[in-house]
Amino acid sequence: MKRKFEHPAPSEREQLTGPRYWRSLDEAAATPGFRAQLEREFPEGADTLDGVDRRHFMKIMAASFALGGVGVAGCRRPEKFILPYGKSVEGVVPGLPSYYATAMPVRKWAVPLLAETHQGRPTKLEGNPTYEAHGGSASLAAQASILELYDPERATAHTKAGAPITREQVDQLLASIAQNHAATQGAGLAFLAEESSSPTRRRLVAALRAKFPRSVWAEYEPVADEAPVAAAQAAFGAAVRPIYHFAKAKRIVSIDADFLQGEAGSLAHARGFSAGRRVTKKGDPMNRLYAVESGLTLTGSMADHRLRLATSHMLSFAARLAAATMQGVLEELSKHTVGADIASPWINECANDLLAHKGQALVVAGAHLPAEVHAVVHGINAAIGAIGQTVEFVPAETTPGVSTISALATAIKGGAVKTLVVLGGNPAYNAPADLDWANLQKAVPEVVRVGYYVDETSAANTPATTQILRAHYLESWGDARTQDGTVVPVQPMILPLFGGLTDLEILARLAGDRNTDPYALVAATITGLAGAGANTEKTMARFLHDGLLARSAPRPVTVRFNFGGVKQLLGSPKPAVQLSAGNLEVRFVADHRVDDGRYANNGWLQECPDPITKISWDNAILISPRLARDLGVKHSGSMIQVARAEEAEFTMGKENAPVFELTVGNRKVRGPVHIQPGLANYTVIVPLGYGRTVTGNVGKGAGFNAYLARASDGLHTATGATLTATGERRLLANTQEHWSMEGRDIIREANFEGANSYQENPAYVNTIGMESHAPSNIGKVGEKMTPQERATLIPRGNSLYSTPKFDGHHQWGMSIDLNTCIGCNACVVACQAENNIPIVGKEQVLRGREMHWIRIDRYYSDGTIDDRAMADLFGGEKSGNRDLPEEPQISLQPMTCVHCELAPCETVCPVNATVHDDEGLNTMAYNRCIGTRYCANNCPYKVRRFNFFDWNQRKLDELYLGQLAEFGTPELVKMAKNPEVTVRMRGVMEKCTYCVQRVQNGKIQHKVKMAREGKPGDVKVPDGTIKVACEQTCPVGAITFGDILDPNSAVSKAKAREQDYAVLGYLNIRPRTTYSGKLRNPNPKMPDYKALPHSRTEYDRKNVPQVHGHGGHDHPAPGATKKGGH
Amino acid sequence: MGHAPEHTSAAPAILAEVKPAHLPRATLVENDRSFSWITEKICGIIEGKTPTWWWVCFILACFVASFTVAGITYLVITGVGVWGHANPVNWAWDIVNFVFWIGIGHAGTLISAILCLLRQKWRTSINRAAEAMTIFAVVCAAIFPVFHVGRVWYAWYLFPIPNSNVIWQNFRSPLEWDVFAVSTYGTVSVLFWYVGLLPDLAVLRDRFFVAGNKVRSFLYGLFALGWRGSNRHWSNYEMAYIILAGISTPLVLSVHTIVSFDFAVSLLPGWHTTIFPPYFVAGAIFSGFGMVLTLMLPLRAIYGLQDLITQYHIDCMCKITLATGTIVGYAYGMEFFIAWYGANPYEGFAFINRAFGHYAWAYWIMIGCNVITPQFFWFKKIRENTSLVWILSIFVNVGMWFERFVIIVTSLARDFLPSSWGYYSPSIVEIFTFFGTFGVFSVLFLLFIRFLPVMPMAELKAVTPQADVHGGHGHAEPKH
Amino acid sequence: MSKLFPKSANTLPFQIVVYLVVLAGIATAGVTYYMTPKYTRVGYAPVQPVPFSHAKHVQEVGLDCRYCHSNVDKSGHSNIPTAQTCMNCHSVVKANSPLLAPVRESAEKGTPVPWVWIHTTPDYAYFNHAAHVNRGVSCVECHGKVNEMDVVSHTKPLSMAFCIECHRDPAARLRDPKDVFNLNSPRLADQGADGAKKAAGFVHDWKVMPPQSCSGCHR
Amino acid sequence: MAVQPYGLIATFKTAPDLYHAAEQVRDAGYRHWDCITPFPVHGLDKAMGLKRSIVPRISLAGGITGFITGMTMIWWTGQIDYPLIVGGKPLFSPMFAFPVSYELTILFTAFATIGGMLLLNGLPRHYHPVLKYDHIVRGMDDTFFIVIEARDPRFNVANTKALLEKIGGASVTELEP
Repeated sequence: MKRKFEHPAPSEREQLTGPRYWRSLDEAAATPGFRAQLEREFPEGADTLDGVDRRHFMKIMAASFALGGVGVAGCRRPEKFILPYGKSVEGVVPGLPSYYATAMPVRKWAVPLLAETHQGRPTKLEGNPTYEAHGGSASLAAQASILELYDPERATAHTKAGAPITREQVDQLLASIAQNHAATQGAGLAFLAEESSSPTRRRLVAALRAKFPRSVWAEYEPVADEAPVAAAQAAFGAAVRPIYHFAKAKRIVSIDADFLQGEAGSLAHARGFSAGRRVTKKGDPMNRLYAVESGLTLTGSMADHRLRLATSHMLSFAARLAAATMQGVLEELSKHTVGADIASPWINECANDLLAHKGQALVVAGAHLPAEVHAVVHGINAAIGAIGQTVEFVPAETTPGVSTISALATAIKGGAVKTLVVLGGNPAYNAPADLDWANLQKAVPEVVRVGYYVDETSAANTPATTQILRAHYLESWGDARTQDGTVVPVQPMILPLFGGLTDLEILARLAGDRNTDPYALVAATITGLAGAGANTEKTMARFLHDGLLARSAPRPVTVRFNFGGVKQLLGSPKPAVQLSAGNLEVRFVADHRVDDGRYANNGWLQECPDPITKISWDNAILISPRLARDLGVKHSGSMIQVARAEEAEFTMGKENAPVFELTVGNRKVRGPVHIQPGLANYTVIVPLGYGRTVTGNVGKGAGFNAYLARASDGLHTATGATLTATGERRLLANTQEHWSMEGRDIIREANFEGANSYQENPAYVNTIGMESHAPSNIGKVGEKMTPQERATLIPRGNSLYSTPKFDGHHQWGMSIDLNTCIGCNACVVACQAENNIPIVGKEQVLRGREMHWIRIDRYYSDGTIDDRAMADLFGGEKSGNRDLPEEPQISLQPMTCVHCELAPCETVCPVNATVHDDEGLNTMAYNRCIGTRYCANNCPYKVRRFNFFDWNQRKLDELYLGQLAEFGTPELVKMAKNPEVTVRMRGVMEKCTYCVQRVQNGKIQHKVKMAREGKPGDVKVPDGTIKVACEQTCPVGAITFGDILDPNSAVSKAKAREQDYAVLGYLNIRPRTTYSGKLRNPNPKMPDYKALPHSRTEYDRKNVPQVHGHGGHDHPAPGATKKGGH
Repeated sequence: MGHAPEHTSAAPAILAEVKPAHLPRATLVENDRSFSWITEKICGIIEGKTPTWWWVCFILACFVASFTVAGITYLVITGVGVWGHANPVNWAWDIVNFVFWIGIGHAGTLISAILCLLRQKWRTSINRAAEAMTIFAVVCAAIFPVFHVGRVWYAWYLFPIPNSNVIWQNFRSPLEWDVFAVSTYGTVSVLFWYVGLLPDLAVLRDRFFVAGNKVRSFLYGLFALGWRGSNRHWSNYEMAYIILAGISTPLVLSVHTIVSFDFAVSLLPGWHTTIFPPYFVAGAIFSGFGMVLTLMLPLRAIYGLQDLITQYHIDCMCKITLATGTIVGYAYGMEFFIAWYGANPYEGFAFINRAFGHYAWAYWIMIGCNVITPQFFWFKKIRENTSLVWILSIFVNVGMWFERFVIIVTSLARDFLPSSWGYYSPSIVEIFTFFGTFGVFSVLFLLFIRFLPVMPMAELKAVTPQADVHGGHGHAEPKH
Repeated sequence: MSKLFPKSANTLPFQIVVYLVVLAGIATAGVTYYMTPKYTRVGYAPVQPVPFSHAKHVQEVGLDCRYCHSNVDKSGHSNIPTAQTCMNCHSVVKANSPLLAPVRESAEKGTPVPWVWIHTTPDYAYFNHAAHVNRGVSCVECHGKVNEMDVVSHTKPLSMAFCIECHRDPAARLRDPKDVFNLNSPRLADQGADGAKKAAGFVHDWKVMPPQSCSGCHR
Repeated sequence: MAVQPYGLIATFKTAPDLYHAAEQVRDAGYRHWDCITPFPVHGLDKAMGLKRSIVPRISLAGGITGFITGMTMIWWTGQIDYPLIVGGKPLFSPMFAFPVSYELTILFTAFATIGGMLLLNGLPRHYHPVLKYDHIVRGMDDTFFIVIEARDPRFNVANTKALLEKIGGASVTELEP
């Protein structure tokens, strides 16, 4: 098939294809604009540092973007082109990824990251292991932020009054602002900025304030994630902030604090907490967590003792606890406990437990709580000897003379503001409703808005607004501090795709700084921080290589607690509000996924279900079962209640939630109501960040905007609210319809100590489930084998069939520790990013077609399940199956393909599209799959996912148009794909592959290395070199993957634990992923002590006849009497 | 059969005394109709000019059939997503309809094959139509498994064709067994049917030639393969026919057994049951006879075939329906017993959930139609009231559809992990697609009754008294 | 009816059968040709923007494969040399030959030379060069005797069957690691009497166990 | 035309008539003769002295071929050509190979049976002298014929005609080839 070659000019060829971005075009390098851009971004000169080297490389990289478009020629295959670099690039090997350190700034802290780039295209973010506090883990938001970089709906141009303007005009504008206000020392010049921990920004702001002393610098964050310094100021007389060491804490009391997920430094906290939580062998200690909450947070879900209490009563609680732990404060504090009735035994026993662990206990209070509570908590920590042990204090960095948004608002009202610079944020959307910011902003003659998206704020008063494109952090030079104050670099992985600017550049320009190159700005700061006489080049090289500046964290200071200050702060006592259905308390919380709304247009986050409610693409007004009963929110169950009643009404499998109107003061919002077990009876939880009006198609129309009900006087909590039914309904995309484990042996739990506890029988998991009273699946022969032999010989047990051997060099396996998993969802999105998993949109999630390869199952249990499914036939309304738990215990379980050795899915595939390989992987050949979906039916874990539509090629709102819909993926979205993983088409099945691409590449790299070192026979990959995506990002190290042929590998050790078990093991499918049973560590002295975990009680009621009189005669488990129960 | 040779050598005179009417079995062709009457009657249907009602039905049927065509086209250009499927219910109406239609098909083969083996002569009047029904039902059934796959253009992966990927099929998969079972079933049914048609095609060939319609005569002739009623042919022919009947019987049993394996071989509670094969086969016969009644009774009325499809036939079919219906009922009960006796909580829940869970409505419809309805056939009064029989037969069809729905959907909707429990509801597309298949079936059936003899003339003649060489001429002059 | 069917009609069935057989034969042949390895793009030899002759560079100049394809033993991709690499010599040799214009342009502007892609696998199949060339699989096994080609052409089918063939019996095709880039070298197995033994030894010592199930190539 | 006729054909009204006539033709020792009936007349084979059909043997052969084909195909594809570990099941086992082999058995039996039947009957044969007989139409309907072919050694227009009339055959006619 020879054919005449006519050299198609790339540009022409590209014109034919749809929307594209010049960064991704090979010919772009030639365009003068691009050259100019390069010159501006990267002045010639320091070409030796690796950072700069890479810029140099990126310059050529731009010219090498992938292969040319698809030519028309070719009878069977299209003619494709290979476009090599023009100039060789140091350190870049096409086909091998490169890793660079950077960091994602979040408010006053940052997540240090490693970015994986393929020929200059960042595709995956992972935690930077150099930063011990995080140990290489990354948060949900950090994992998902890569998608934001490639969001086709991000702002793509600087605009004035909506019309695009050039970079030159932007520069002129900034210069003019600087000039115009120079004379008046900045009077009439005002800034509204996001919080930031960037030392460089700090430096620039100082310079700016020095230049414009009369300007206003206000900072605003809609939600708080750090303890107020005022409290420390009162308690210690010093501006300090706490640094917690959860690893050292054996007893923890959380007062409405979600330190595992919601608050600053949560990654470090989770890591520390899990260290104290993990129990690998008998004799290991285990920490105990007391949680006092109004809502149900992830932290609360991990609690051993949980007290449901309205947020507005937290001060009373803190006071009571303080009174029980501190000396001579009783009469003073008892004044502040009026009105709230809290069971004394609970507090006293809790206090005793703390005092019994002096120096090993810790009390934390939620960032949203008033300074009074924090002050008291500081006192308690002092009393229980926590200070200096489990909590240390470092000087808090406070920007001098920083103003608030309310103050700024007054200034604007007074007409004092001529020019307003809004640095990031989105005040028009999330400012307190009483400020009416959108209109306020209109009153300002000149507004310069720096933003990443075109949003509500940029939409307000367009004529006077200049929207300056803000660069994504993966496009920017910058720096930040982690929660413990360590300085980390923010370095670009790719040139600004649309020529955005960083805050630093803008501030520098306004400050009239001559050198506005952000790299130079950062370099200057870092060299400064590194101390006198530091060599800039060397410092930066090290800084960028390590991804952090060693020893840059502030040293802890010693503090002395002084009750007097606290007393002053507390002032005159106010009795706690009495709450009722007519006087509700509202908690405004940052959403688990979209935070305060900043990530609203991120599809991965939107589709990721909330870890507790399991609702995706929406927020809901969460109410307690008690309040639901008062409001008459009911829903029909099944004919007779064969299973526990659903927590919501499901029509056609879709949660059909009633819409209620929430009235706070004189403000009203409407939102769907979702019943949430475990809430304080009369507290209503309202997640913020939804109901965006101006943003991309992803964020628009998702949820309702709770900011509209939020005023300055009640930013976090408000009382006196009411809920009234509207009669409307809204469908919620709930990914988990059923909340109860139905007394099944799926998650096996035991108490840490006491009767039937882990201490008594570390192998308690084997006393639960069908296996416990049935002959062993692997037979006597198998029982005698070592785990290694079992993994290769696959004993047939009592089966008729003999099973083939697995003769691979490795045998892969995984172990998941249910005891440490906190359900943060980071693994879900990490997997999505690594494996090119598409999002499907609300409409499809409603139908149950979400594609996540790993999901986190959340079960509630309260021990009151019916022992007989038919109870209603006799028990009628009395059936425990009819009501929802008010005090649930939560059990979380990450569930993904467990790679069964005797995989049921394989047996039924007619075309051999899913088979086993010799290393125990349950493989999936997409190109062989014809999509009978039989495998998915036969999978007992229901972890297989089917491409019902062409998710990747069609717009989510045009799925049903079929061929009529526009075909193809936007260039920008393509750039986010992992080149090592096939992008699946419509009609094929997919599922977790144990990150086969990482396994294979790991093996190959090792073989290549060994072959070069002359040890070609050594083909075994050392343990730990291959990490799967979910394992890699898990903050609590709950997931372990590796070679189970090697008895010393981490995974073999994990599987060797006595509490290791296989979910549904009785099916004899022999999953390669096994779980470590969950432990609870309740205090026997506590009033709410339970001798058995609820889920275990439910299991016994269902399966062990002797537990109740009449014996579950639906399905008695005979052996259970002997071994099943106790 | 027949008499011993030494009798035959005896003088006809003696035989003249014998009256076949005295034979203690019901006459299958009543009123002593003659051979030519049968020929006239049956060929008449084809030769007479097309009745208006036929055109009306035909056009209507085509319209209905177009729903399937449209539904399938939309499905293929868009994706399986247009159906209501989702995790955890990855099979629903598609497989329900497949099993439903296959089940219906089985009666046809059974009637003609098993009854033929058992020398049940009453089959002769219905077997042709029954076989046709089988074939058309299989056509309708085949639509679903073929188009329910995600990438139908790769469906050829299901057949062992050598290709550049050197990869073969997984013969452990019941679905692969299905491929062979259903295609074999289709092929053998068609052959069986065609062999039966041979002599009658010859008749039509000749009659149309005499009538001067060369074209149709040629067409019928082409397929008659030059049949000339030679007795040397008849002897091979009869032998072949009996053998085909012989193999069709185990075939039909195996086909539905294998269909039931699709479920029995899996490990899902509610599917993983050893009782399935017999239970499915019984169900198939049950639904099949239901459908035969549904189709034959109107046909009988329209064409006035009361003399050929006698009350005796209807009676037999009602009794079989009653028997199989009761077997099915027993299976339902047994499932519950085993679920309880097996003491597997997952299994136990699956069945209680079936009866009282979210899909209870479907379950009780099933019980009502499949267990209660046939019990009416205990009463002769009801068996004799054709219109009532017809209505009941429709209930049977509905009930059997729901049986498959209950088995497939309820088991999938709530299986092992409560976290993945769900609820399935069909989309308008699959409802229309299913609805359309009745059109497809009707179109084919209408064409059949218009262009092919609805009853095997040769066989009918063979069972008339005067066909008996030892007393046939005892009937002096059969009236015309 | 025989008045309808002439005597000749009796041969009709036989004829039909014959025709069917012939037809089926043709169809099968076509399908086989289209679906079996033989018909991939064997023989595909497009004209390249620069008429680069491997024969000249390898046989006359004596370059090693890795001079240009410098990452073939490090990375999964075997890289096409950058214009800069070409210019190492061609800034002196044939410094201003019109044929080399695209290379010179590329070298100074940074715009790539659009070489036409010849040897390729489908997007869902992941072939890794490093894994092969470092473990005794020579270039020639998949690319043919490129060292003798003036115009590179596609000589092996590179279909799944082709890959599997070798993965099932690596011993028959392995070379001594130092011969991997010498396209004229003999396979171990072909080296006389003890060749087979050598090959077997290699497979054993190097623990050569090429994957034969999906995960090897499909991800 | 004075060509040798194909044979003689005689008409009979009822099945019994034919039956007895056939017995006599048989006894007369003719071999190349045949009865034309609209339906299979029971006992006529015996009356004509026909041997039992050999179709069953052909069917049996077909069945065996089918079963072996199935088993071999599954064994070869699964165990020899491309062994893959599927659900931890053996590479080959007669158990899971049975259903498919079973179906193939039946399929091949059916083909063999029908093929054999047509072969033995020499069908398809659209042209046949008998079919040229004007009244043959009735033969498919309600009349019976006996045809004695000219190639029979005992055939002799006169005698054979006589025999046919003797045994009650009406309107005895010569059939042109």
